[in-house]
Amino acid sequence: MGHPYLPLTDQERRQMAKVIGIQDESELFATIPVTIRAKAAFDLSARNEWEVKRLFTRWAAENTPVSQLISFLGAGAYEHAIPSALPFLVNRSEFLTAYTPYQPEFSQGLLQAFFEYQSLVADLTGMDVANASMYDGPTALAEAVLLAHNVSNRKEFIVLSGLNPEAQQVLRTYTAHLPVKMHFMAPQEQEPEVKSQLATLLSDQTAAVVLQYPDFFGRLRLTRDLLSLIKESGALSIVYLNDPICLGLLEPPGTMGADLVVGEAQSFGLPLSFGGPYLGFFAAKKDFLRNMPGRLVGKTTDLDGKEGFVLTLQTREQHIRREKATSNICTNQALCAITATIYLSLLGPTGLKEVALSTVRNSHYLYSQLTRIPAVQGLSLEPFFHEFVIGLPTTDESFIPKMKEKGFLPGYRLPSGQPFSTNAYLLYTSELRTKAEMDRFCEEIERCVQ
Amino acid sequence: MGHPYLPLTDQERRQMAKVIGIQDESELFATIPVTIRAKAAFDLSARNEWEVKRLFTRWAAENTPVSQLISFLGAGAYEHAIPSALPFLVNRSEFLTAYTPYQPEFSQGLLQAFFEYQSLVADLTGMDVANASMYDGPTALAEAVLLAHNVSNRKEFIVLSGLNPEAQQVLRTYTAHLPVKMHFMAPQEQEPEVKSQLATLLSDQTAAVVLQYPDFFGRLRLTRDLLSLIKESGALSIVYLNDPICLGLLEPPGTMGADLVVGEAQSFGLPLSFGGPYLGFFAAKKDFLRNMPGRLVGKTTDLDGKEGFVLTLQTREQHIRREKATSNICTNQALCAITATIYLSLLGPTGLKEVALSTVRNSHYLYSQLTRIPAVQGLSLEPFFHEFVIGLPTTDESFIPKMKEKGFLPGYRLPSGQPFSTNAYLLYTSELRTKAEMDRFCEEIERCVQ
Amino acid sequence: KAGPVLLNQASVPGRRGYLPPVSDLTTPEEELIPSAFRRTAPLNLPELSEMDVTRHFTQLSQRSFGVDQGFYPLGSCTMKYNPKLLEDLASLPGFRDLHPLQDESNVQGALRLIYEAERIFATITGMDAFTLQPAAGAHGELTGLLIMKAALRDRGELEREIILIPDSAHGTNPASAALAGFRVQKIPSSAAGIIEPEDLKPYLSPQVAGLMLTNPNTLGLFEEKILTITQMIHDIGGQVYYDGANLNAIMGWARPGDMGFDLVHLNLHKTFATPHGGGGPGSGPLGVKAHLAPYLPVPRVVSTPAGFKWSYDAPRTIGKVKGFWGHFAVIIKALAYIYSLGFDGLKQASSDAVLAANYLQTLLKEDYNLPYDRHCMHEFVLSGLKENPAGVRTMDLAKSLLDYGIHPPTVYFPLIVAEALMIEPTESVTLDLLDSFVAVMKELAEQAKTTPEKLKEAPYTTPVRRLNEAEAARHPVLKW
Amino acid sequence: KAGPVLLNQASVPGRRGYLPPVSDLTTPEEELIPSAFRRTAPLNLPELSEMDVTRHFTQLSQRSFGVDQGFYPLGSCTMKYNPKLLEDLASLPGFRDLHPLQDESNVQGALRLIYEAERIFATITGMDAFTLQPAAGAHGELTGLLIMKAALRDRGELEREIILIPDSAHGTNPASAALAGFRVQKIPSSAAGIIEPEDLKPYLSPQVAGLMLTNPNTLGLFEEKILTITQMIHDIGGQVYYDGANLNAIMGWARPGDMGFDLVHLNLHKTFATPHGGGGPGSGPLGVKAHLAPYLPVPRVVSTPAGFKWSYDAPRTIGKVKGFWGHFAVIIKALAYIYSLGFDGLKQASSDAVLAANYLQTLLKEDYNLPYDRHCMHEFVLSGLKENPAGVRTMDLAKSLLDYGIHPPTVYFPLIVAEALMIEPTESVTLDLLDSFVAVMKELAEQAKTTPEKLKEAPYTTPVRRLNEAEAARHPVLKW
Repeated sequence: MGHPYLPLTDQERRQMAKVIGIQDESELFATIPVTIRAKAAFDLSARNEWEVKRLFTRWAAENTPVSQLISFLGAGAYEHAIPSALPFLVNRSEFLTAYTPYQPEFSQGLLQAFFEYQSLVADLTGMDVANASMYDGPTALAEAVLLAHNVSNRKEFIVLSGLNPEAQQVLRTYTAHLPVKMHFMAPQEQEPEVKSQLATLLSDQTAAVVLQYPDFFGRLRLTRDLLSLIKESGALSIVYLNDPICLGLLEPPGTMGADLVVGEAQSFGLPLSFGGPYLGFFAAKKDFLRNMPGRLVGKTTDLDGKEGFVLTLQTREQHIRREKATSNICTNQALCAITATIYLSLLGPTGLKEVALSTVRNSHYLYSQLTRIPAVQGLSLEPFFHEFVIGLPTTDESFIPKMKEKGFLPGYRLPSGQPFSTNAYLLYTSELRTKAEMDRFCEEIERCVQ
Repeated sequence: MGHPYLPLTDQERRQMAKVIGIQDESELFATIPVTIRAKAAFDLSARNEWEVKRLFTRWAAENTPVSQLISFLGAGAYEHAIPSALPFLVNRSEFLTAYTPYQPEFSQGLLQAFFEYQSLVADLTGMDVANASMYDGPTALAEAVLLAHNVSNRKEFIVLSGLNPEAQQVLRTYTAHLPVKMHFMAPQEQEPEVKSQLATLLSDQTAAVVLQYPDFFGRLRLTRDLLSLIKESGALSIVYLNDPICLGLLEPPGTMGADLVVGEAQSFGLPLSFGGPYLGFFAAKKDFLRNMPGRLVGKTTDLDGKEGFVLTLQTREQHIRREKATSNICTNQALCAITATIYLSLLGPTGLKEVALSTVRNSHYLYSQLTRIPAVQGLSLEPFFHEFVIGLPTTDESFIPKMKEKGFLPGYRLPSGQPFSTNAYLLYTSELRTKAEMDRFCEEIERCVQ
Repeated sequence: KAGPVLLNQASVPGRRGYLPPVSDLTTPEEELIPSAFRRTAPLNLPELSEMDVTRHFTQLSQRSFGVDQGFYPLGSCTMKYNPKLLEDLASLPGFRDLHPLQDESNVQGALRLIYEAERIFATITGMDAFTLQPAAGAHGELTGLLIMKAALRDRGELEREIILIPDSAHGTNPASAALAGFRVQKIPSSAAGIIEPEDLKPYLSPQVAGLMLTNPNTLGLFEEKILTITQMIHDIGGQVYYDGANLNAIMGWARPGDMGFDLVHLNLHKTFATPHGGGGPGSGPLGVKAHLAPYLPVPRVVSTPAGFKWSYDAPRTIGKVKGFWGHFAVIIKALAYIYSLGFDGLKQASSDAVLAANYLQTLLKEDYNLPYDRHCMHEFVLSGLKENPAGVRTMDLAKSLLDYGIHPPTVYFPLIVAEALMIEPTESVTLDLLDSFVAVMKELAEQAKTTPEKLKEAPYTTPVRRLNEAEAARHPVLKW
Repeated sequence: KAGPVLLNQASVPGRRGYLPPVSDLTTPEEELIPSAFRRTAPLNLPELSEMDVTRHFTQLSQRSFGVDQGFYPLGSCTMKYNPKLLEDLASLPGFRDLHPLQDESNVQGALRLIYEAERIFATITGMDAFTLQPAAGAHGELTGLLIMKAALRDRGELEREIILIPDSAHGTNPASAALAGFRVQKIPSSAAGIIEPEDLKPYLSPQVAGLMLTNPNTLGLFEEKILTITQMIHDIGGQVYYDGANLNAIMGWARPGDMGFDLVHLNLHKTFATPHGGGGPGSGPLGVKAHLAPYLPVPRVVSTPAGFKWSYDAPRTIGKVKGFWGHFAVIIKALAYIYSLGFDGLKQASSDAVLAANYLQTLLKEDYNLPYDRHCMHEFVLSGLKENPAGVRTMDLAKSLLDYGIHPPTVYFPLIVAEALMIEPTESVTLDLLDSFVAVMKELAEQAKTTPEKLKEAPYTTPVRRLNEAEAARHPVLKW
């Protein structure tokens, strides 16, 4: 068969078989038991490129992307403007179609990009060192907890309320089989002083404390005091970020004293893509360097003394250490890390701050406008960043579909009791939202809740 | 100002001014008379990337592209499937952002691609030589006529009926000031034998005869006989192609004896783009090599005897010969020529034939189905390729908008008397059209004309 | 020529690369964020123009090498050609701009695609149910092992804490097993390079939770006794896990499900042509037989009369292994690849991959040691040079290939072969390409005899020459 | 390393690169096309897989050099950075998939864009009306000259057959004039490098149809006496044509319309950042003052209460100069560029371009002859080395620059400067880039004294070395 993805022709196949000394390719499969072979067939016709395009375009058309709506949906995945230069560069086939840079002489470009990514993440988070990427935020957090577990003799973990529920679930899955006690603090609508609450929980058995910053509900609760308190107890502090765009304005957790800073960097130029691929990042104090999961790129010199980059500290990794590796992670999110590097290079300090400030300005405006509507309950009391919670009197299941008809994605409906009563919604405002859009949204909400 | 497209910073500007020995950049504009300078200001605010995107996306949304319709519109611009690999490759920045390859050592890739393009065009058309591109089909034809004018002592040109009206108009414009007589044969709905008609027109004053193949109405009328007749008269034959896809099935004009073969190669992988940029091609017998307009790439060797490519025969060109150049063409359609080269490389002989055959199969089916409708008049009597003409009883100006509402672009409405009576439509059927689409179209037409 | 300087060195204060859209509100920062939370130190990000960024990353790309640049016979990694169609489909706005938490009514096409991908993966592998959540092959392994662990807990058999793993296995297998809380017991390969039931027997015990196997294995050999092996494990109450890294050898020819495997992961970025991206993102969907399906991560897509829905109704689920639903954009690509080839095409792809490997093996074993001399599947492992008076090492051969514009094979793996060169040409080859590779390999064999010193100092033409990896590890410099 | 073999040499019978969509009908070819018209010889097209094609053209790209690859100070060509936004906009399906003959009701956005582009070009240049039809600068010139010719015919002044063109002009000026049926009279530049009214006077006659001028001219000098010059031409009944190739020097600072020009063409691919594509497509819109507007090509976009329409109502039009409406996709890009910068940005772009040129001129004139030693505009012309004992030629300098990864300036143009090196840095520069260019140029000046032979054999590091152009022209090999 002549297929564009199968370069060999029948003539070439025959020539090759002759050199191998076989009559027919199927001889090469002779070691597969006949009974197995018989079952392998299934029904699927080849489609030409146009047919596949038509089919997938039809499926794509069955969705309504946020780009066709005015969206206030965040909750762990964030709409942002993506510069045109970004896909143009990251899709260069030398990046796109390369493997892990196991041959550094052929991969200096990739390696330098990863080195730059590590540097940017470390600088942004205020940490000493960052790895070359993790699968996503939740798995990065789970690996951070595993690291804390490995370096500590202690068995208890405290997870502050307000951790992204996706991250909570992954953390539970990753630790279910371990001899540890995970204490997930119960979220409450009106939380008492976090610090005093934590103080009562901390003990000399606490291995680490996990805190999200800003938390899942957008609240800013991470303070130097809190981190000092954790440090004093001998526990490690693990700070989780849903959206590192905030670091354009906020004090980096590292500067405040965090031991490990991990999170989700989808915001750095990655499209929403219905949830993936995204980009987990993992930054640490240098004490934990040799316990870190994932790949690390280091600077070195070549035979001629020329500067270059290599994968380094590979003795932590599975292909050398096998069952003694610090993690099983192998393939990571390399291209997503390059994407983030390009995004941050294009944005620069001013751009990143502008994006962060715009989201905060928008969210505070929208919160103030929404909470002016008598029927809307403002549930975000603490200082918040670019997400906030409101309560709506409607219990109508069709609220979100109805708002979609009007062109809006009204936010994420919080599961009841997490920690808010029914019909609490988490709203996010990206830098793309205009005042006019928000005003129209408020009018629509007002109409809707009357 | 810090703008992404203006890399210099104010600090750098100041440093540079200091080196130059000026206080302020405006000193550099001192030679411009003050009275002029005052008038140059106008009102236009900068927009950021997102704002520009939003604006242009809105304008784009005011159009209905053929990709959202079932289109039978051709008439000189043709919808075809464009392989995904094509834009991926042609948009590589080494091609996209390069200039004309004046420094061949830095441009071997471009030059090889142009050499391959020339070879493909020459092979496809059956000619000895092709240049590296022209602006589009109509201007290529005009330049072919100018070539014939330059090499001949004769002053008369005959243009057979059925030439693309765009090409006719450009030809008129390009020759209006020349001391030549252009005889445009009047198109007639039921033409008598073309050959005898032409025979009476040919004289020893005829410099060249222009014929389109297949002609604008889709008809196949070019024969060896016709070309022999022209040759016998001492005139040159210039064959114009609207859509060289047809060469996947048809005998090349060069093989039949044409002297110059020119045309429009938009079909070779270029998007419709509302009319441009497209790709003019220009192929000739080798006798006319040194009279050809446009760039030519030739093979040669370097200092070390290694094979390489260069722009050659530049003494024909304007930058050397100035007012004595064979043409004034300078910038051409280089990237479009690379596009066509990639398209033909991907399609190959089998693919090109499949596309050509599919269009012909579709057109003949649709013609037969449409002409079964009593109210529809079939006006394509001669053998036709992938375009044909039908007459509709409707004189309703809203026919096309109405059909668009139903999701169809019903073809090109021929200006009355060109040569058909009012309400004649030229229809094209691309390889994308399915039997089901055509059947639905027939039903709709039937409903519409009742 | 020197490479581009680091981003921070290229930075010039005041330069802008992108002007983002900004809020039309102007509330002062201080009113929005209490000072305790506000950043004190300036942001240390590079300041560059769009042109600077474009040239920087274009230059970095020019110092990188992918499948589009040339031959990449990297054993165990299946570096096949990545069709460009796949990129176009993944970037359709109707997929690309979809938020994972949008209401189900907004995302029916996406849910349909996931549903269809699960179905087709199950069909290809002969499994009963699939999850697309795992982000990569190793992540699929972890997911599978956590499912095994959960099933053991349910059955009250947590004393089963041993996972049997052949000595030829990928390093991720033992690492994943350890991460899931198992102990690893290594199983020796036979002299024929495969697992012999007799050799396995001594390791069977009530503590065994299961066996992880790659088939064909990393020597490129099909485990012929696979039916006996899986039966033996089942007989002692264990599960058998299929590491799908080598599935490219047998698509359409054999299915892990029919071999008796209970769990299978796929590497979409290997078998199904999604680009590797310099090391990711991958995608490692996991398939299981019906008895383990209740443990799959949530949510699952279910088809209901009212359309596709997310279902969290799975009381025995291990939970989530990743945020949201997996690498959706990668799954789009893999599914498009499968549809493009169809059954016949997939089978032909495997057949071509195996043919190409055997062709190379036949011609290269003249000059290189072939420890397991029989027909291979999609890859084979050489063990250094036959004639090697000067002790040229596999690393020297690998580095020498760079000067010919060829990406070297996998080296020093599997661990059981000395001086291993693991060669996997895939089906993305032409006869010319294979012949030119053979010619280069023969030339290197010749040079090993005549000018071995030259090989030991290679490469010569790359942007940098051999790099001091020891120094990098001893004094890690991991940021600017 | 050798480049890729030619496509036809790589071809293998039976290989496919793309399976096109095909008709679901199966009528035999013979029933559709009479045998007299059917192709007799097989199609001589290459047979390649998608991978083959991808690698071939990727390799060709790797042997090419564009603005994204590095510094490109090619005088007279304005090789500025091409923002990537522009590509995205031109490929929006609502523009890209629009047929030129669609009903006006279907294409209101496209017509609006054309209308707006004409308006903004007119504003920037100070002209009254624009056509977007010309495909490139030279085509704009031809269009303008045909308009001048048509106007002369209307006025019964066809005896005006002379076009005055300075000796420093671009080659397209005389070529276009000849093509439009004019005779060319060359005007000498003064010692100061510009046109002196006194020098122009002798050429003024009733046969003069007009004057073509680039301002700033190709020496990079602003024609200071421009108001006098245009007045002189108008006084004798002539028209003045502005060659817009050098507009990048004066955007926002001066407008050709205010200088007295009657016709202006723009090179969108120079001034407005649309990519050059290896030599095209360009776009050369032509603007005219009101008195010539009736001659512009048809159709024109007009704004009516019922929306935008095509109008052919122009009895004095010269007709069409090109199929359809111009290079629409290029126009989209240019307009987006203009909107992105706004007035202030355009003015700053010109200012930066001029500043960069003067900076280089100041530093390079230490080692190179600068025949016109005064502030330049956006470019300047050097005349070989100051100290040049071994007779190093400009071509040697150009070829030597290649080894430093820098695209050479334009050489041997304008013709009035011996050993000309025409340098145009554009605004797309950083100070670092300029300084490194100066350093290289100084190094070459030094080498010209110490190791001139080295320069004469350059380049050394490019895929091929100096090519035998004479041989190529003597025995043309133009196809495989």
